[in-house]
Amino acid sequence: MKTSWKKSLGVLLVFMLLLSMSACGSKEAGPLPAEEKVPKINFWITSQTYDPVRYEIGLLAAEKWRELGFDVETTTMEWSTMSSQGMKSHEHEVFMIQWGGKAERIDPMQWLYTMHHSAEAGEGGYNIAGYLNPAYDELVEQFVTTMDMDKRKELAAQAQEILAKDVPQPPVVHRILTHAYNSRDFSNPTFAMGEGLNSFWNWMSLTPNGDRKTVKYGYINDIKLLNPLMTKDGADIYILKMIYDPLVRIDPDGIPQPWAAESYSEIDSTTIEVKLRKGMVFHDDKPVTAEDVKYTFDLAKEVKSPYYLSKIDKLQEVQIIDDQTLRFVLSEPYAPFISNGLGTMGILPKHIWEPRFKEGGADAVLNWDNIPPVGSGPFKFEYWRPNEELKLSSFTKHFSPPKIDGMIRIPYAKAYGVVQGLKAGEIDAAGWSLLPLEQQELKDASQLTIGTAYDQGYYMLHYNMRKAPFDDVNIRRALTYAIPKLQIVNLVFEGQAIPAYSTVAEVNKFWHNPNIEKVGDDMEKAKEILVEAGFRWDDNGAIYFPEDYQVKKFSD
Amino acid sequence: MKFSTKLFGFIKKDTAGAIGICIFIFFVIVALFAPLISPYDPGAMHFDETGALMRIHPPSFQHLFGTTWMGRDVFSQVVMGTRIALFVGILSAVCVVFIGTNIGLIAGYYGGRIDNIIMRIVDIIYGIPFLPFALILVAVMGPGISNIIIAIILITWRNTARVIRAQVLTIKQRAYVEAARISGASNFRIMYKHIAPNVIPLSLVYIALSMGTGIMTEASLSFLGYGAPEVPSWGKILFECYNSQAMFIAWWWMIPPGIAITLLVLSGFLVGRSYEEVANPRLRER
Amino acid sequence: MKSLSKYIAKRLLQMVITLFVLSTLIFLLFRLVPGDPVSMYLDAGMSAEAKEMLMKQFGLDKPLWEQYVIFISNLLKGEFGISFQYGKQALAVIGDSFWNTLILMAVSLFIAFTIGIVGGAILAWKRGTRLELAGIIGVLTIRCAPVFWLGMILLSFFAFRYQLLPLGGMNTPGTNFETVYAKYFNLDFLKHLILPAITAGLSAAATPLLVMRTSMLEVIKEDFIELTKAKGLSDREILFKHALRNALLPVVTVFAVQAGLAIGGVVLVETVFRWPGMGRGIVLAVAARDYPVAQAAFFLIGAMTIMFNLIADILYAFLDPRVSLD
Amino acid sequence: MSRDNILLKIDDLKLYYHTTAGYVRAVDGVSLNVAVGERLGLVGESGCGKTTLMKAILRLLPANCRQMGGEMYYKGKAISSLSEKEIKKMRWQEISMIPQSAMNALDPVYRIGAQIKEAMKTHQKGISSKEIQERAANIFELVGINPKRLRDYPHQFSGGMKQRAAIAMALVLDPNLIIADEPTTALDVIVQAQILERINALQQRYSGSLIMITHDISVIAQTCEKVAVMYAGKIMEYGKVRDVLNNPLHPYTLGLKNAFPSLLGEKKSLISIPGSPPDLIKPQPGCLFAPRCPFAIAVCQTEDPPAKEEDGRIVACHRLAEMEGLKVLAEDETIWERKVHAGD
Amino acid sequence: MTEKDKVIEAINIKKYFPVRARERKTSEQSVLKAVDGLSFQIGRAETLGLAGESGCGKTTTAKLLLSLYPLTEGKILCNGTDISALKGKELKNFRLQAQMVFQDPYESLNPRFKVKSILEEPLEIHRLGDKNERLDKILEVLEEVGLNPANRYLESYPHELSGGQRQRVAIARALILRPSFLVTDEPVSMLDVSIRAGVLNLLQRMIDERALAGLCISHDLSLLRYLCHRSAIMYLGRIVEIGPTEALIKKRYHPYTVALLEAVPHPNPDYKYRLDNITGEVTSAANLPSGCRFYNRCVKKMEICREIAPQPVEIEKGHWVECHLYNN
Repeated sequence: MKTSWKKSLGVLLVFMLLLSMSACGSKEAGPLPAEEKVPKINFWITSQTYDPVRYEIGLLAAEKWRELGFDVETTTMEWSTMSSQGMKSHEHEVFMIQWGGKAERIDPMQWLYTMHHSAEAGEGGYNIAGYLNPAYDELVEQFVTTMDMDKRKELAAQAQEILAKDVPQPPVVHRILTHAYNSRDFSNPTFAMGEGLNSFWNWMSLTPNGDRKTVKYGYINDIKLLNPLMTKDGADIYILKMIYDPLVRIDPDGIPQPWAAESYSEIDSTTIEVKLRKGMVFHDDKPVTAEDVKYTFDLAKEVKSPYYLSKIDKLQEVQIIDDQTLRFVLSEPYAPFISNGLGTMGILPKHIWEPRFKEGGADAVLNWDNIPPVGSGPFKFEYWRPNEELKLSSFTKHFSPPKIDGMIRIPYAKAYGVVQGLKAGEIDAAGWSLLPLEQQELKDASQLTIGTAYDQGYYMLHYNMRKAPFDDVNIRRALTYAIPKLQIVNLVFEGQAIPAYSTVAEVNKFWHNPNIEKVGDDMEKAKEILVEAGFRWDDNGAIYFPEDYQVKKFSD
Repeated sequence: MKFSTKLFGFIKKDTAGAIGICIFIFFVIVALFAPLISPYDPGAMHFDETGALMRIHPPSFQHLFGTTWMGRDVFSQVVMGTRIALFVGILSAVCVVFIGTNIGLIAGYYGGRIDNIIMRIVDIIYGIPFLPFALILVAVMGPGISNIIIAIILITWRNTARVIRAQVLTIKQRAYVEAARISGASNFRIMYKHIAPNVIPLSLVYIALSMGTGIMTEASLSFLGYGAPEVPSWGKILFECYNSQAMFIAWWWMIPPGIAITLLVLSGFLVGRSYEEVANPRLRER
Repeated sequence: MKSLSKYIAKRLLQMVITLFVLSTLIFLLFRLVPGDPVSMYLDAGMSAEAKEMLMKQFGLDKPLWEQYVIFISNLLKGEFGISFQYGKQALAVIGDSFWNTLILMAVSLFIAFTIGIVGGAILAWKRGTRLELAGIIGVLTIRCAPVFWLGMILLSFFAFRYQLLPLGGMNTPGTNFETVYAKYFNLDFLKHLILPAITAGLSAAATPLLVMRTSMLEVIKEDFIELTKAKGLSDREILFKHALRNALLPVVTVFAVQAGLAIGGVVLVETVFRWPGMGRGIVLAVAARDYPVAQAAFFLIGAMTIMFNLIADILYAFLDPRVSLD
Repeated sequence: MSRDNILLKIDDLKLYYHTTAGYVRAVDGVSLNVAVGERLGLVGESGCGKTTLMKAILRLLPANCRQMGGEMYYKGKAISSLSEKEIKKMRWQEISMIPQSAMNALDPVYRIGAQIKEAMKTHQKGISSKEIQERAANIFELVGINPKRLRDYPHQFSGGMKQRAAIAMALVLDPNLIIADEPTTALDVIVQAQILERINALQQRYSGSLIMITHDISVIAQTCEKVAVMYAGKIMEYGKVRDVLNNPLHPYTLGLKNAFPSLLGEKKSLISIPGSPPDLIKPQPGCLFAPRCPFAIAVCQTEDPPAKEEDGRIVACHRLAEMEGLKVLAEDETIWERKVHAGD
Repeated sequence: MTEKDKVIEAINIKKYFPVRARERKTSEQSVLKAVDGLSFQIGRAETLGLAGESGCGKTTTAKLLLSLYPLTEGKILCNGTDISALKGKELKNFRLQAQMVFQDPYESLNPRFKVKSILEEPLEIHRLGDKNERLDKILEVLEEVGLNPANRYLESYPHELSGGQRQRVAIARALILRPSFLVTDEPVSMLDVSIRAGVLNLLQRMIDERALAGLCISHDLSLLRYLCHRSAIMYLGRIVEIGPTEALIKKRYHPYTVALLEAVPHPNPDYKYRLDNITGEVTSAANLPSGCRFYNRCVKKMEICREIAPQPVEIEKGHWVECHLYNN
């Protein structure tokens, strides 16, 4: 960063004075053979607009890598460009993404399988690093198909260990979510792991202290659409979860619990039997039936709902046994189906969706704003004025009605709006994590209480193992060791974060393996790795490969 | 009369113009000696004696304009930003006016169908809302100084072209142009030897004014988050300030870059305006 | 007036052509973007198939020309396609924000031109005084200050420090309005409108003011003003009846240009004040690569610019008997 | 001529423009009388101060023009002593003007009728709008324009019609003095003749006084009784038109006549006056015409020539006494050419 | 005049300008007939005057003769060659032959050029002589037009010169290429009366000394009397009377000539102009009557005049009139 900064300024100066090229500076050639020089690293950083935090982390990491002798160029990119060129077509060398810690990610299926299995390494796949380790593939395949929890936990621990050594895509830090709410008027919030006050459970537990029973809830941006089969936006899904009931809900500790189902049981490794709760009604007072449940899953499969496609693609068939009983038949054993399939798919009213589908097919279903959304969930849709507010009220006929009367969600567009809204009492709670500076500002607002929740998601670096020098494990390890995770926590997050070492977060106690190698924050170790592998440096401190170097892909 | 007297003669006559020139020269000096003037690397973070990051510190002797939320020196950023501002401003202005002047000359001199086509294009471009277009263009081509300048050029040549064309239309009527034709001068010669020197004062006015447009556009795009990422421009300082929620607390972070933009744009405006009074005889009579 | 309707018809045709060119331009621009809208919504839970599904849903899997044909045929129906983000017609997504922007623009232009015309006339009248110098320097400084910075300052001063006015937005959150009418006609809305309108208005006031002043000074020099004076008319009559009316003409011309510029200012002002308008909408849509919404917003903004141009032209012809519309 | 008969008296008037370079002596010691019903021509080349002088009568001079001495009396009252209210009342009601170019003198955004009526409404409060309409129509007929065209805008009129409309406007309040400032300069001969004719006829009918400013001595010859020849801010010669034009007594008038081509008279070669008008900021001492005058002698270079009056003729020349002889010499081209230094 | 002496000859030249829809109010005529069939010739050391009211097509005629506009119809011969279709190099060569002096010396000299560059430019364009030769030529022509010492003027800008001096520079520029044909368009109307004579005399001398063919445009007939051997009176695009200047002024055949000459004011207070020989106002060349174009203003109009346009008749030798009064 530093050199490119100065260089660009130099170029500017030259332009300005309309001088000739003389100032552009010639590069000094080191005494070592040029062809053995470790190639330049192009580090893509998101622009500050998108996320100032990520930008700063990028600068700090790049600085340390330069200290190691790497030639690092930082390129600031717009998120859309980066996501398309990096996440989709894998043209990157190294870049950073923030992975959110949603409830359905508590089961580490995504972290361990989707993001590291070779099947996902192709274009558009989520194995962004291009990590192609057959031994690891075998391990995680087992993890996915095994239903036994203890066995799965063991497999997850092994997988974490391998990843910690190979570091194809090292996690950097977990944020600590800092959400504020009005404790004078409301009590008993739930700060859920990875979600804070945005969690469904918060809305169930939040209790009014006095007469004000509707919670005004601030957020930075507005929801986009309320069609559960079309949306892909996190904020939309938080709201849809409140309107629609899934059969199973993941509790605040990450364990799936029956919800619209009275119970569920595994008949065999590919069949799950679900008993539907009695007496449930949709917001339009029509009863919830097994037909509705079956139709929901069938429709999602039929129209290829993008968000659910991968979650239910192992689902072969839904059978209706009787009025209250359904059987889910999978094409092969698939452990995450309960939490990811049953746990996310809200029951849709057949009487609303079927006519629409019959009339216009998949397009009519997908290109539909679905307003008002009618579900059976504890909250009922009242109105939505885009960019202004969204109101939900509690559904008293629900089997577990919320204690509050409802909620109004207000998008503020800018974080300072949220903060000032909290301060002025315009809103009672905010699902926007507050920076220390902002917490400082809210000190005087006595009605507010600030609570925290650890994020099981993280900021994660993605090396591209398809490209040199990231194909080499020594280089990856050295680079990762050099990342100043603690410094990042202190400087960028002002302490409101914790360093991340494992692909499965420490806070995710059931799945986390505490015995892995903690790679990071150790410049000495980073140098040691490189020296041991025979890397050399020239007079300017630039790093060179050992002679006749054989690339080593994995640790063992 | 010497050319230089003609060019700068207005300074004596017009205090506002003189003030404008002074401001401009001040910024040029700051830009030239920016590395000497700025006490720190604008990207460097600063720590206090206890080793804590100097987050949002108010102005002090070490940090004349205080620090940012990442402990960077605002003064150094503003000083270094001068270069970007001048670079964007001058380069875009020169390009815009060069293109606009030539198109205006061609349209005005040849008239007829050529003029008609060019003026229709100008009309269409006048229908394009400038900032949204620049925003989309920069978003599409990727943020970067050059793309910002391209966006500015693509749109703003219309102003210069229109004004120059109008001027050419009147100059074309002047008898000395006809006299040159009768002397056997070619179109090219008439355009560039007889007409152009008479519109160049107006072009210079537009260079001064366009400089402001360029700087302002760069700042606006930076503020909307589409600034060139690696350059410490004034607009970006303001953007960071706005984006990091510090604008209500850290006035020292918000005020200086804004003043710098204002002054530099103002200088262009003042110079342009007072030069216009000299260049435009109709105004001079007053 | 036959010529007027003919003129308007002609200008509308011109406007259609301009807008057509504009929308084609924007269509192409977006298709050249390196980022694609689908990757924006990536979620590790989504498979590659799902992404293809989305591409298909957005119509992005078709060849460019086919997309263009669809785009144009949609346009002829007055549609811009389905928003990628919101899953409904782009125009429906823009919805009220069009009116929000229009109101903000109209009010700020009104402020700008009131200040401009009155101020310009006063400065011309007070030529050579200290008031004139101070006025010009003041107005120029505001003109040269970035409008978003001006907004930030006003915001931190009036809304944050002294809490006289709201910190942004268009209505106090949590108020529900029975009708659209009620949304715009209440004191709360007015309070929210003040700061953004004044910010945009002030920064747009300089140009009409300076033009007014210059044109006023020029008109005052005209022979007919001298003759009016020789006729024994009072200063006030000369100023308001003759000088002002004639000096207004160039100001009307400026109005067209200024309206175009004000749109740019409004984008920034809306961002600073979180005004739920099209300007902010276009910024968000561009960032999200939501082509249909961005196209629709840009189209509407362009149409608005051209409409203001047209209004200015008609106004000009109305004020100046010498101009015949054709 | 009795004192009562004098409508306007200008007495040693000095009008200087204040500029950064110094005072421009536009009018420098001019004395003139205009009697009731008299037609006075004021002839001079560009920049001689004739327009400044006329504007001063209506107090229409720009702020940077100062009255440095002398006075003007209208009906015995000093014009500079009039209050703002009085002068406004006097304008148009007492003294009106026909502007130099009617093209620019009519407000383009108002109908011509409205502009004519405006003058009546300003000065004759309480007059009914019907009467105003009638009078406007009458006056339009008088200047030879169809009264229907009162509803037209100035741009719908041709140049000659605009000039006529301007005359109508000047006459509408029946003023005692009309100042016509080059009323025909931009017009073609036929139109010019028509306009001059109109002015003459109307002046006689209304019996007001007229001051006609022009650079064209033939215009004066056709319209005026008296003429004053101005040069560099001073009156060189004054007298009855017939006397001055047929028997000039000042070298400048002689030169002017020599340079004037004639359509009908005997065809003789034209003689121009060498040199160019003097610098009015720092005028040389003595007679201002001396540098261009072929008859200048030593005293002309040092002393201001006194204005000598004789039978109502005023001539400012040191060599007035020898003029009969000089007049003959002046017909000789070589006399003038001797003065040539460079170009003109 | 023998064929050899003819420098410029116009044969039935016409120039029509298209009329834009909005200007076409009452008439159906889609063109403005600025010049509508003129024929005349000018010989060596001869000056033809062209007089008429504004808008009668004087200036258009001059520009046609200088090939600044393409002709709509007709032919112009310059020293025997047809110039109406010249292009490129040939046109440039023609430019050596024909030059013009404009009305307003404040407009016709580029304010950004010094006198030296103004005079050098024609030489430069036609690549005549080297630097020293050019300078010599410039000095020579400056002295010829009465600007001496010539050296003093070389480095001057036009605004540093008086009106008369400027017009002399303009004449010098026209003469420096040694043309055979010189057009002067109201050459003194912008100058003060007292210095007009000098410029007029200079022009006359130059035309005589260099045996030029001169065309002098003026609305002022008394001026033409001093400068031109022959004069033509134009009315709405046609020459209504042409003949030796003195004869034209004295005899006045055409009713329009009569009206025009009688409207001229005289510096003699005893003379009175007459206005009774013309009615109405000048009409536009975009809206011409079908017969004689002077019909609606003529005080001597006859029945025939309404329908049939008159043809020129030679009343005396070299004196042509276009009027039905003399048509038998």
